[in-house]
Amino acid sequence: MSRQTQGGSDAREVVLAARNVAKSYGSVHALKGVNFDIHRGQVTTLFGENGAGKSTLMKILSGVIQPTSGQIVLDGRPVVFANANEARDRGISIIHQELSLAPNLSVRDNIFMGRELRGPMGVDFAEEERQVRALMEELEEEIDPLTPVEELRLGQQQIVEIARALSVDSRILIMDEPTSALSASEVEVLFKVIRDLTAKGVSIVYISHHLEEALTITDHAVVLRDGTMTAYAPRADIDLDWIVRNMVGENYDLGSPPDSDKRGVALSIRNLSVPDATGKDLVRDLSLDLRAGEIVCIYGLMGAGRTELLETCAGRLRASGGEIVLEGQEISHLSIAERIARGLALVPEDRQRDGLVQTMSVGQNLSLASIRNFTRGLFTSSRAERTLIEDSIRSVTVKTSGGGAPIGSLSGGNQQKVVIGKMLATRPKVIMLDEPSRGIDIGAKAEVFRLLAEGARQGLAVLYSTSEVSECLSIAHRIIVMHKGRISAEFDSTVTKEKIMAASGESVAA
Amino acid sequence: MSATTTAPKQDGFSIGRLLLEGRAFFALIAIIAVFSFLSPNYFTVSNFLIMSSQVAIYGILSVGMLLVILNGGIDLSVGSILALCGVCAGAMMQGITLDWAGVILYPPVWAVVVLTVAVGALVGALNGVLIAFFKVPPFVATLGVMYVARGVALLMTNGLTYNNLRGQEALGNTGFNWLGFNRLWGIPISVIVLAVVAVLAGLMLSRSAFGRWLYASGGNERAAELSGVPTRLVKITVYTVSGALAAVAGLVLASQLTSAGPTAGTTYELTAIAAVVIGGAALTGGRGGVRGTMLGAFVIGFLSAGLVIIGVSSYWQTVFTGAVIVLAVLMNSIQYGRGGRKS
Amino acid sequence: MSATTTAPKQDGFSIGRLLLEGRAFFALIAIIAVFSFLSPNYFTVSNFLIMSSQVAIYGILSVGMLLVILNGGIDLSVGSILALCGVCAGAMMQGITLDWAGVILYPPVWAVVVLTVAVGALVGALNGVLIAFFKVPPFVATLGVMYVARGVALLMTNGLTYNNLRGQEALGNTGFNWLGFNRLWGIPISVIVLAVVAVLAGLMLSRSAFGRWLYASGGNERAAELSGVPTRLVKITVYTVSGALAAVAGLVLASQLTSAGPTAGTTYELTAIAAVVIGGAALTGGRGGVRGTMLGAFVIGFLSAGLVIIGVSSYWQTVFTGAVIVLAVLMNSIQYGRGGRKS
Amino acid sequence: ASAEGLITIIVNDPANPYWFTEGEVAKRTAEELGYTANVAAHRGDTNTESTLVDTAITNQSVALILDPANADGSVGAVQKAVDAGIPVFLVNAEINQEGLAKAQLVSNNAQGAALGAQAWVEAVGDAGNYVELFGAPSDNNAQTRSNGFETVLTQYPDLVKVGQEVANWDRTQGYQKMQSLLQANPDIIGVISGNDEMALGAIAALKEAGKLEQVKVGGFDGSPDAVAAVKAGEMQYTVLQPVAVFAEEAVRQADNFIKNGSTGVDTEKQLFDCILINADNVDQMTEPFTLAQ
Ligand SMILES: Nc1ncnc2c1ncn2[C@@H]1O[C@H](COP(=O)(O)OP(=O)(O)OP(=O)(O)O)[C@@H](O)[C@H]1O
Ligand SMILES: Nc1ncnc2c1ncn2[C@@H]1O[C@H](COP(=O)(O)OP(=O)(O)OP(=O)(O)O)[C@@H](O)[C@H]1O
Ligand SMILES: O[C@@H]1[C@H](O)[C@H](O)CO[C@H]1O
Ligand SMILES: [Mg+2]
Ligand SMILES: [Mg+2]
Repeated sequence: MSRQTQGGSDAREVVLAARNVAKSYGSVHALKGVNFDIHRGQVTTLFGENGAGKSTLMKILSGVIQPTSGQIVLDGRPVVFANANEARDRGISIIHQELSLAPNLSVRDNIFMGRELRGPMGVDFAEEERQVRALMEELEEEIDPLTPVEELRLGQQQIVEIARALSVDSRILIMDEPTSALSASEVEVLFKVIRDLTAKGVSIVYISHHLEEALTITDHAVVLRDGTMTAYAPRADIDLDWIVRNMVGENYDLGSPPDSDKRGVALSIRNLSVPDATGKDLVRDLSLDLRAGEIVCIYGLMGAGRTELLETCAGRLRASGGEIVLEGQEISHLSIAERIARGLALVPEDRQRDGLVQTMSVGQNLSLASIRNFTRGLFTSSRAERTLIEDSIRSVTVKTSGGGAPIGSLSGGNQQKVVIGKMLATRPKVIMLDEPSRGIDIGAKAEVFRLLAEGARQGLAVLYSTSEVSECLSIAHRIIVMHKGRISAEFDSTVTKEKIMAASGESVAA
Repeated sequence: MSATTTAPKQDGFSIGRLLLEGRAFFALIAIIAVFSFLSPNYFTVSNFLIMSSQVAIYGILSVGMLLVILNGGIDLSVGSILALCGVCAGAMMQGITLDWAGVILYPPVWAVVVLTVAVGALVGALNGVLIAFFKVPPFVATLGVMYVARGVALLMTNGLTYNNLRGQEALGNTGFNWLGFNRLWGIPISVIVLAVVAVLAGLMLSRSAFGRWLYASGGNERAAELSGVPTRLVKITVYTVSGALAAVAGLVLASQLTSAGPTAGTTYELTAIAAVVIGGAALTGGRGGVRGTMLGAFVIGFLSAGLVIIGVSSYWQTVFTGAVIVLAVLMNSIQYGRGGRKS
Repeated sequence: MSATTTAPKQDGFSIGRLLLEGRAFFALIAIIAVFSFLSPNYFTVSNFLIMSSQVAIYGILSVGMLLVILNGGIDLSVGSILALCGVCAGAMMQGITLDWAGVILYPPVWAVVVLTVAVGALVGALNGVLIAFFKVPPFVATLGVMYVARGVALLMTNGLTYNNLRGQEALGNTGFNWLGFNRLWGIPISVIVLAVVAVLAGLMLSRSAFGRWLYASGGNERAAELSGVPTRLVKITVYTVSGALAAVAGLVLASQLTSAGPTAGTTYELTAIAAVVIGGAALTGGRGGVRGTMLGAFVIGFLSAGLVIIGVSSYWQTVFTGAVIVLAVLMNSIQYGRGGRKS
Repeated sequence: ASAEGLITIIVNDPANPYWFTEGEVAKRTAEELGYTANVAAHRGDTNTESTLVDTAITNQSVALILDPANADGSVGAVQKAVDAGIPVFLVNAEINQEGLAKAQLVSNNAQGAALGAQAWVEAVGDAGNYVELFGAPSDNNAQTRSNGFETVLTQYPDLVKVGQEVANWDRTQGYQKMQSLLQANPDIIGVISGNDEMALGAIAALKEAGKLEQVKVGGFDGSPDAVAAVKAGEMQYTVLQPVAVFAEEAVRQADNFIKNGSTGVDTEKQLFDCILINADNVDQMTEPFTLAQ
């Protein structure tokens, strides 16, 4: 899968560079004087923890924001970009970390919005559509250019985002976590496209928390830590260890299945089916038992139906058939709140959309699901609440100035810990986590898994989903693979990556 | 969006906190200072009490509006509900004719009050159901109910006004004008009603689980729902409370005027919304507080009363009202809106 | 939220497309059917033309409102701008006295029209600047401007109505009543103005880059901005256009009445919003189209005219208007809102 | 003799020339008599009216000239002023309670309506279909005038009222209601209107429909625009309400009361007869609402 770097490529010419770039948001110093080079026709990978400043640096290089101090040098000459348009006109384009699509518009309109192809009769829709079709072919996706983006699943939306950047024909292409929602085969296609581009002399900057994946494509690696560059090396000199060491200062592993005594069945899913809006089953006749103290991982490709399964158990979606039994009691008719009260908690997939209340503080987010625990009569007890918040912050180790801090001030990983802490505070018997590691750095990931293992040791039943095989082979006692709404295989913790991927219907090519 | 109380902070009154409410507070001080300078009759206890009793109507409506806005909604129907409830109260004071029994019932005043508030709550609940269950956008649902409630009020009275609300000793239904005319410890009852409503709403927002649910579902409804917040119940409740408070405002107004007409309260919804927004709440939901809203209501009330007292033409009053609304919110945006992240 | 045109699809008229516009279309058919059944005078060419010329005022306002709503905003000031512009036109028709030169200028009608539209655009641009640059929420900014514009209109005329808008042959400023009175090919000019405005807006939305920018920034402003869409320009433009169209509506109304008063257009903003929403646009922005909005405007206009024709009391008219607003939108929610994922 | 103190004048909505004149004349008279005067407007809202009365009290007004918003709904506001020791003089509209105000000076609406209806029959003829535009139902004047029209017109059995619409004293509403009424009843020969604004709206609609020849319109108020329309032959007549007269008279009675403790007039309710304005005497209008005798 990996590719040999051409000898002496380091000497290749630098097309775009940051010189002593610093960026502050009030008292937050996101970048503290960074130097960063982009080489012609090569892939430069940027590693770093959540909040290290990766996205900030990329936004500066692509003109989205302006640095507080320092310089950007393009082709050896200092430049100032007033906005993203100016950078784009100079051949720099960016795929943003957060999806930035208009859900109400079609794929075509999203790809060409802001830089319409004009014809004699206004916008030349036909030509735009033709170009989109060509792009989709190149990306090996069957997406119709006229489909509204909101009808696409997350991964396809990310493809659209990539297609938009590719459609610009830029010399420098920045990709900030382009694959967080892509399947392994889609990632493969993307890498092929990247290689074609570099061969044509296009320079790529690539950011990902999937370290192994990123290693396969990189020519140079740069590590950012706390807003400064801590390491730089060409492909030949780096390995996983090197990245992790430079990123977080020590070596992390994702843990191993905890020795917990597995007691009775905590959650039992029997013959569950979940339809989508059109009546098609997304989860089909699925059965699964989860015991107290047990950790089960659900692996699957995008669209396998994991989210539907977990959200149905939590009570957000309605099943069309089957039973959900919590500690011997059927709970299908209960509301979300009642299920939480009985000990079933879900940490949702999209923490911004479903996990956090952005207008509330860290503490209020942490206590939101367990208000009943500190309500005395009509009123809440602020002392009891404070105790609960402080306990939670300590037990899930949220890095924050205190419970009163705005939730937006936390890094992604710490926000994720707040969502987990919120659900743990309800003292659940079963906790379900939908892709708990998405978008968080290796250190945070390790801490999340440590937390789950700790819970299991104390008798908590844990069910989590993931799209990364390496995360299956960490703390889980059992690994379930889902494919098209059904369980296609079940393994114990000694299974190999290849077997898991094969069961998921994923091509393990390359 | 704003720097005001975004959520249940720990309680207690402090000057610092008041200063945080910022612009609304300073606007109020400025208004009082300017008018006191311009007219000797402005800065008197009696005038402040009178002005406050005028503010009471808008203030009571704004508290309900605040709850709705915290929930991310809007309630255009409060002015109409106010009129409808006033008219209902008026009709009950005239006696309810039961044709089949051949009698006329004269409910005592307390029953009239309870029934009227129930009517308001019911209409509010209708808003809530349309919005929470039938997913009609709040603007549309309450716009429709605004027309319907107004039309029903007009139909009930055939466009006329009920004048005789004093009741009769013999019928045991006197006392209706107590709300509008009496004073306790020298303070008009309407002001006391406003204070009670504001304190209860404040406590509810800052101390109760429901208050927390409200802020959470206004801030991010999906996240609130997944955290076990009964978001539909919250929604229906806020519209119901808003309707009930509109009924209370309708009762206070009818009592102050000793008459109830079907065209009362026209465009009051806009004044109530303006008060809430001047008070620092965000129309997107999840941010705002009772103290700010009260300040907003007093800013509007004291401004318009002051303009009348110094004898400014009613046209200029219209201009000033608009300018103050924009300026108060503008000051906020300039202070906090720039630079920071957008929510 | 809706199944209507969400974005610039390829053009062309089709029955299928119309059916997609769903409820507004069926509501219109139902209204026409019911009233034609109830009154022999309803289903006549002349009545349709008259009703259409009444719809023209609201329709022109709704097109501007649609643009604003597509952008995720709201414009409460259109009714006041309509009045202000009518009054400005009236003032110009009376002659502009230049004191320093000691002369009275009588601009020709075309100049009056141009200047009036410019005034409307300017007030609209003020909304836009407040919203785009000073980050005042649209509801608040346009609420403030609504009061200010109304106040200025009252001040300009001292409350009175300009009655003499015909101009004089001798002064070369005749022709103002052409807009309101004449017909081309038997069709009232006001209806033709509406058609032209609607077609232009439709083309702009479906064919031009600006149209796509508008849908994009209404759908996801941040994404649009990152893609190089000049979102502020878009914002200012839609409010400016809305103001200009309010001026056009003001001219048409003044011409129809051959008089211009400062209280014209009160609450028309609500009617315009209702038309847009009945037409399937989402108040959250990014969804809706001109065809739907036109259907919405016709639903409201044909309904209220029908109620007058069959002689229903004006109170029932109010009730029906509200009910139709809610029902039309409700049908939509029931049809599409349930079951599917929430966005 | 010069006097002191503030007279507060509260009118309905100065956007109608009728009320505008009412306020202006009262103010001018008060100032001539040496008072200071404020004109405020309640725009038909009893709550605003009550607020304005509060202000009059706060400002220690020596008298209140009020055009009440609502025959029933304004009683409370008047009571409040009286309780505060301010003499109240009502103009134009009445309240349904006697013994509160020192005086109620209103046009003789019944007489005026009868006058108008007779002129209307002369202009329109005594057979055919007609429609009526009705003012704001909250204003007693609307019903009084309608009754007055009715009393006269029902004497002509061949005159048939085929429609009646509320147009709230407003020109735009008069225009739109008229358009629809015309559709429903294309054969009408006359429109009788409760005031001039609605009549002017109806005239615009008729002109647009090309039916101004066929359909005759009568107004009520004697407002400047209506006077112009009578001059132009578009309106058959209007009934002049002597608003300028009674607005002035109200202030003079207030002045009397302040100085001598009595208005100088025996009755509380004082009716001022209306005058018919038609093509014959329209040229004698000297200023708004004033006819040279
Ligand atoms: N607009 C902003 N206002 C205030 N602080 C900000 C802003 N944008 C970023 N930050 C802060 O700057 C720091 C760097 O953020 P950045 O998004 O660049 O991190 P990152 O390395 O991309 O992290 P991740 O891996 O989670 O994407 C963080 O502490 C973040 O909270
Ligand atoms: N908004 C949507 N509208 C219609 N269908 C959807 C939507 N989101 C997902 N689907 C469909 O539902 C099925 C299951 O998707 P879902 O996202 O739940 O799977 P998953 O296994 O959780 O994958 P992931 O969460 O990684 O995307 C897929 O076929 C997908 O296309
Ligand atoms: O008497 C007046 C006038 O007719 C005016 O035009 C409307 O209001 C009535 O009270
Ligand atoms: Mg980032
Ligand atoms: Mg998923």
